[in-house]
Amino acid sequence: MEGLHHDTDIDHLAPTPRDKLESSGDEPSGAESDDSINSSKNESFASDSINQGLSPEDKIELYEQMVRIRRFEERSLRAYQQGHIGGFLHLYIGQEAVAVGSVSVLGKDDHVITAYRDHGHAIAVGMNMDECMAELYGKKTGCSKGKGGSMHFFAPDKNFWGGHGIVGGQTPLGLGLAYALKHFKKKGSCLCFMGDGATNQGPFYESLNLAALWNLPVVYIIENNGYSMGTAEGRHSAGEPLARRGDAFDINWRVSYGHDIYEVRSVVGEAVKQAHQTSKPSVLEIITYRYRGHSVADPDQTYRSKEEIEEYKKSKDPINLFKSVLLKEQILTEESALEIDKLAKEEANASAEFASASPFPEPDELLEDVYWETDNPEKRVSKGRIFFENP
Amino acid sequence: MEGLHHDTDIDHLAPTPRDKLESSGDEPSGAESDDSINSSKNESFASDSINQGLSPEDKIELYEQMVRIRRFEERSLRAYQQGHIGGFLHLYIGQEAVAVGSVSVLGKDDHVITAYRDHGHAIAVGMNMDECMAELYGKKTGCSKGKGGSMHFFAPDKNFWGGHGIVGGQTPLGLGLAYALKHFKKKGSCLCFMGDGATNQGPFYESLNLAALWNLPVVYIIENNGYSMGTAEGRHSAGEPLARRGDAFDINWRVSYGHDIYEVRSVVGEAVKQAHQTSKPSVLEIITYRYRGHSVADPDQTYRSKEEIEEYKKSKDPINLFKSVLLKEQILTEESALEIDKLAKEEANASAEFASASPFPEPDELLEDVYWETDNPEKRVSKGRIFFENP
Amino acid sequence: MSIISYRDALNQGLAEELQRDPNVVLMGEEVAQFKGSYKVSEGLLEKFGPSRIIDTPISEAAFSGLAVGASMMGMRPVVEFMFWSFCYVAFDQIFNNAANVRYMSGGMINVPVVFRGPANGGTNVGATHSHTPENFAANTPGLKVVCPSTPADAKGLIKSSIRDNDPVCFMENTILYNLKDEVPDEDDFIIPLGKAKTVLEGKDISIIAHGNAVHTALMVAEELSDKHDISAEVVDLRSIRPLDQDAIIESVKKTNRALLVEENKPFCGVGAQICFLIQDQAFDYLDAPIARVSAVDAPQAYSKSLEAKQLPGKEKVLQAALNIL
Amino acid sequence: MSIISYRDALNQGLAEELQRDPNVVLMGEEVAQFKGSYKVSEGLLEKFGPSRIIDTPISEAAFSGLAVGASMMGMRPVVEFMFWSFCYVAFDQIFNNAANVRYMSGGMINVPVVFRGPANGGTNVGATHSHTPENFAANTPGLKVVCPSTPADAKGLIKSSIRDNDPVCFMENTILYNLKDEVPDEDDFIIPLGKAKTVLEGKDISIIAHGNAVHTALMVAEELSDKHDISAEVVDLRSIRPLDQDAIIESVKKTNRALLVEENKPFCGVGAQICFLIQDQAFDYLDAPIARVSAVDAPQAYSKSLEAKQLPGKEKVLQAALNIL
Ligand SMILES: Cc1ncc(C[n+]2csc(CCOP(=O)(O)OP(=O)(O)O)c2C)c(N)n1
Ligand SMILES: Cc1ncc(C[n+]2csc(CCOP(=O)(O)OP(=O)(O)O)c2C)c(N)n1
Ligand SMILES: [Mg+2]
Ligand SMILES: [Mg+2]
Repeated sequence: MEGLHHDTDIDHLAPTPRDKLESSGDEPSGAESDDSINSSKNESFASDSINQGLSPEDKIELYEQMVRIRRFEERSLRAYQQGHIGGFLHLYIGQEAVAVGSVSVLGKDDHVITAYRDHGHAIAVGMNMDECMAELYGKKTGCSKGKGGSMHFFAPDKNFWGGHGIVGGQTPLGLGLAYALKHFKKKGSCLCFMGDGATNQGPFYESLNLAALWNLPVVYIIENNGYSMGTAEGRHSAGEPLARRGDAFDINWRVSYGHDIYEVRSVVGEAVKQAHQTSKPSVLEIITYRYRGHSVADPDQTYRSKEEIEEYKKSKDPINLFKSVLLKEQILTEESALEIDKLAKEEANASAEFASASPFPEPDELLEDVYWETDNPEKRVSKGRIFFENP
Repeated sequence: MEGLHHDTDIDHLAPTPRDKLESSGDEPSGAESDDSINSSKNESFASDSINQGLSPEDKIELYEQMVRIRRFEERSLRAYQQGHIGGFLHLYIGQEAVAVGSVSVLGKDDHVITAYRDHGHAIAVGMNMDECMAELYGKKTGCSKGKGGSMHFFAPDKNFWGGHGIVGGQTPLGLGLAYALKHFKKKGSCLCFMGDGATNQGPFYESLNLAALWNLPVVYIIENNGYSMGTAEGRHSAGEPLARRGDAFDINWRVSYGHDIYEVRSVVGEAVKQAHQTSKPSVLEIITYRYRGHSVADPDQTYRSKEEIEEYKKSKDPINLFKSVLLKEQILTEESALEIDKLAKEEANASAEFASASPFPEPDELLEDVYWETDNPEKRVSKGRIFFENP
Repeated sequence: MSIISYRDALNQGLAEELQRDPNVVLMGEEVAQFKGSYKVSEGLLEKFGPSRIIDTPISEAAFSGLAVGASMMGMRPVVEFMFWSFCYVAFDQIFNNAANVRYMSGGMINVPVVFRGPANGGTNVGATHSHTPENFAANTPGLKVVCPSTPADAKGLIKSSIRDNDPVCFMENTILYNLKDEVPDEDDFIIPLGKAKTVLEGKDISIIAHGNAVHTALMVAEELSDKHDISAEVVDLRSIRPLDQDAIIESVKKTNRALLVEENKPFCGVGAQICFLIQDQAFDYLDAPIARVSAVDAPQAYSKSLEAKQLPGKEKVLQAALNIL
Repeated sequence: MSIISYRDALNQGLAEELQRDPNVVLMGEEVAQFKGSYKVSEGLLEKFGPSRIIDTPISEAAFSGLAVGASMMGMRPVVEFMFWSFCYVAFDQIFNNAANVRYMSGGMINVPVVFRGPANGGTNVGATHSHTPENFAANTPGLKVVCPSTPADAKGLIKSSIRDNDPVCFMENTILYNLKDEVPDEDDFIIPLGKAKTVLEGKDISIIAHGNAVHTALMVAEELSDKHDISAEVVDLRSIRPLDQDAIIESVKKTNRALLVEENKPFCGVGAQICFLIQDQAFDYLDAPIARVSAVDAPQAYSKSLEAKQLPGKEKVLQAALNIL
């Protein structure tokens, strides 16, 4: 496929002094000479201390999280098809190891922000399916009270700052979260997720320069799923790999695969460690794939083949891969895997029922949540009229 | 000086396969091991075919152009101090070899666009002092009828497309000029000049990506004078050199000095040749220096020392340097140099008189030049009211 | 006359102008291979090839500015924004460069560029994707602004816009893309900018609207007539700048009452401007205050239940009309 | 009371808030070492150090967005635009992110950020540097907009803006920076947003203005009184959103005539909105059409001779007043 990065051999992108993350010390390199899946590769990341430290329960939880995300989204797709959900629905199916792996290495002062394809990150940070599904249904019980929708999930209490609809628009915001962490003297970081297409928005570069110039602990994670809507990477971006775009700013960058959750944890873990230790930014490009159309309405057959999708599913599905790892590690059995799946489906179904049973917001709620001051009338200091057309 | 690039040794930036312009063939490299001026270096560029081809008259004309620009600007400065010129006045003094050298290698289908520090480019492309000075005075006889001012000179008949006040705002426009050249099947290029500070505007990167992706014959010339207003390069930009920011897009880039007009001609000539032959873009960083404050009102003593300025003037003044080259080449004599200077001063004085004697535009001209249609009422097709507050 | 959709009408208008003038190109995200997010450019790539129908990366600032630069040299680029909301990341290129280059060059340079795409709420895509910047554009001297409400207008006005020597902001509506109506078959059917259309004649009240609000106005007029025996005149502005002030003022002078309906936000929206003009030019003719219904003054909400109430609906507009009758 | 300049009043207001709250920072191009292009931040770097007063590269989109992100986490950044015109390259960060994040998060997130800098024509800097986007900002629910016209207001309002939990667009005027006037010395002098000020009481006509136009209005009022025996009331809006509608309406109900003066461009400018409100709320009190004088409807010109006529001058405003008297 023209421009599809998956045909790219990332071997020649093996860390050089500059693209090697500083704190990586003696970690093994993430780049291998071919992109076929084999257990030895998995084991090389499996043996990283960050993964070695995982208990069986931790591993099961990682697996569960990925399964839950997938079942949640499949359920949301059905709800969309049934007309319960409007507007856009951008599914994350196929990319689950990226969000789950990344979030799993974070501590209490690490924060997350992403684009509109945000369900995976939301569930990974611990948002529950009910509030997410209700948001998709536009219900009052949704995480954003039905005001944000699919593209705009938020959970500041879980260090999750959205969910942003404008491509690349979150890249300066993520920088600001990192800035505030530094201001508040926290040993934290901000993971700012974005797509491959988003690398062509100017504010991203302005942000890279500021991140490097001011030494801000932001980790830009380019989830490169090969396509910006219907445009393959080679048709939207000059120069490879995309992570190299951090190079001119002297930002450490790295390309790695996103189908192996151990690899994601290793790579993101290193970048987060670097952010904690030196406050330095990094750019990680994680090669992944989305199985569904750009959004539910998008007929993806026009720009890629069924075979391409099937091929990826067969050889690199992050859930299947991790399942076989865990089977091999004898942490999971076929039965317990089935049970996890069943529970996830039930949870997703229940969330749809919850959403369905929840009330819609009332029209007069339109004017709530616009201004802090009007939401807190007893604390209002300003005078005067503030709204000029009421419901 | 913290961050001032002139302390940077550009040796390590010697062309590698990627930053070597493709069409450069057997041209000598522009990078030398130290940045002191010596005739042998000058001679290395002097011997480039592009400079070898210059007749004595050509060389005198290059010299004249630089002198004319400087005298024009010095005269404009006096006019500003006398209150004849308002708003901003950004002087190009010290950078003359960049505009003159660059423009001198252009052919009939090569175009130029720049930022607000545009007097040098304007005179280099052949605009006359009268229309330029009158524009500064805000007169009807100015190149933009007094509407554009110092920052917004235009001469489309001379392939000069402005003069743009928003930092970096011209970078997509220059791309568009190159795009049109390609569309019209011209073997041409667009030189898009910008400052070092302008490299931190996002649209520049979006433009680089498009230029590379679509193979557009645009040459971005970063006139790196070391400062963005009062901010030295090291305080505004992470990573060196700035031209490297084209690297991730696989754009050929190069750093060179701007005090030697032969070097400017060589380097820009190569980039233009490449644009003509392969339609490929390039990024050239040309190290230069401005002697005056950012604009006339700016007290430059707060961010750099008098010594720094004097040092540059003494060792790298582009006019003095070229003068000594031409004296040595026996093309110029002290007397003919004096004569050139005298004529330039007279021309500048005459332009100030012209400007002074010219009428101001009338208030009702405010509504001219807003829409093509209202300027051409006999050809107007649209109906309805178009202006909502008259003078 | 043929009955075609607003989408197809735009498609025809674009195709005809691409055919007529080799300097017209269409560029934007997904306009070529994907046929446009809303399929407005279906078939154009096949017909005109990849040098005329151009897929862009997500770089609105760069490709908008590129189009302005190319137009300065004599091309006539048509830029599609997937949503007009995305003009916010290209604002400087449109509102400075496209708008001001002619002026700042003392009239030496023309900028015949068209920026087009949908600008509307009502489709549950939330605040970031539902902006209606026709007031911002019309506030900006140097720009022209067009908001077609029917298939015929879409076709006639896009053709005029492409031929126009000034920069035109052409704002469509995703809700209207499927609307079918009669479109003249003539070979060179165009509608001039700045000409409003009285879509319904009446004598008791003038309802003035643009874009999708015109359809709401018509429903209200029908109900006013059916249930209240009131004859409403409906004026579709079609073009915001230039503006057919005469049509507005004549209508109000006849009916003595004006109701402005818009899906723009209220504060400094298009309705505010029309209100100023009416009271300025027809003060003595007004038998009641000028009424206005705009979008509810909050960021556009996602939830269907909310958004249904956020844009001026029939009931609300009807009530506003009855209030001044 | 001390007599200080508008510039120094801003400087004091900023310094006091920086002192009061360690989470306030000031960032922008040249604000630290250079003390601000217009020297508004003189002395602040020395006092608060480089972690509170921060020089930025020319990256308005990134540092505006950074400020929004930091404010989401509880900081209170003040962003200086060297000119408000440069908000055009950061438009999305202000008009989407700052404005919408609270709404889209269902009220979970506050965005206590202040964007400030000059927004005015009249200084011969041409079209690209003379934008007055108060109408754009006030059109955008989620944002607040303040335009102080005097030193006391500058100080009292900047302090309120910094303490405000919502995003505030604070628009100054380079022509006013040197204006000196009395400023209260009290330790905690603040002026609430949304409170207009009747700067001159009168009974025959209400002249409503904001920013520098207030001073023009006062000159006109003086001349009306001196030469025409007309008593004009002058209302300074101070804050555009929230808007002190009551003050406007009360004044017009008293004088029965309204003249709106603004340096905003006319089409969908602030005056248009005020006009709508007046005729909506005080229709029966109006003895004449509401008059308006805005900036001439062309990109801002460079030449002094032109620009002098581009902004509402005393003669033109006087004439507009006499026309409706
Ligand atoms: C500024 C802007 N332009 C265009 C869009 C429309 N749009 C939404 S997603 C998208 C593609 C983004 O692709 P990518 O960044 O690769 O992320 P992915 O969808 O693959 O996760 C486009 C063009 C937008 N939301 N914002
Ligand atoms: C978008 C934008 N931000 C800020 C400014 C104000 N400004 C004008 S020139 C300048 C410095 C530019 O420096 P550089 O690009 O190095 O060019 P130089 O002045 O050195 O020629 C700044 C900050 C502007 N004109 N546009
Ligand atoms: Mg993608
Ligand atoms: Mg510079």
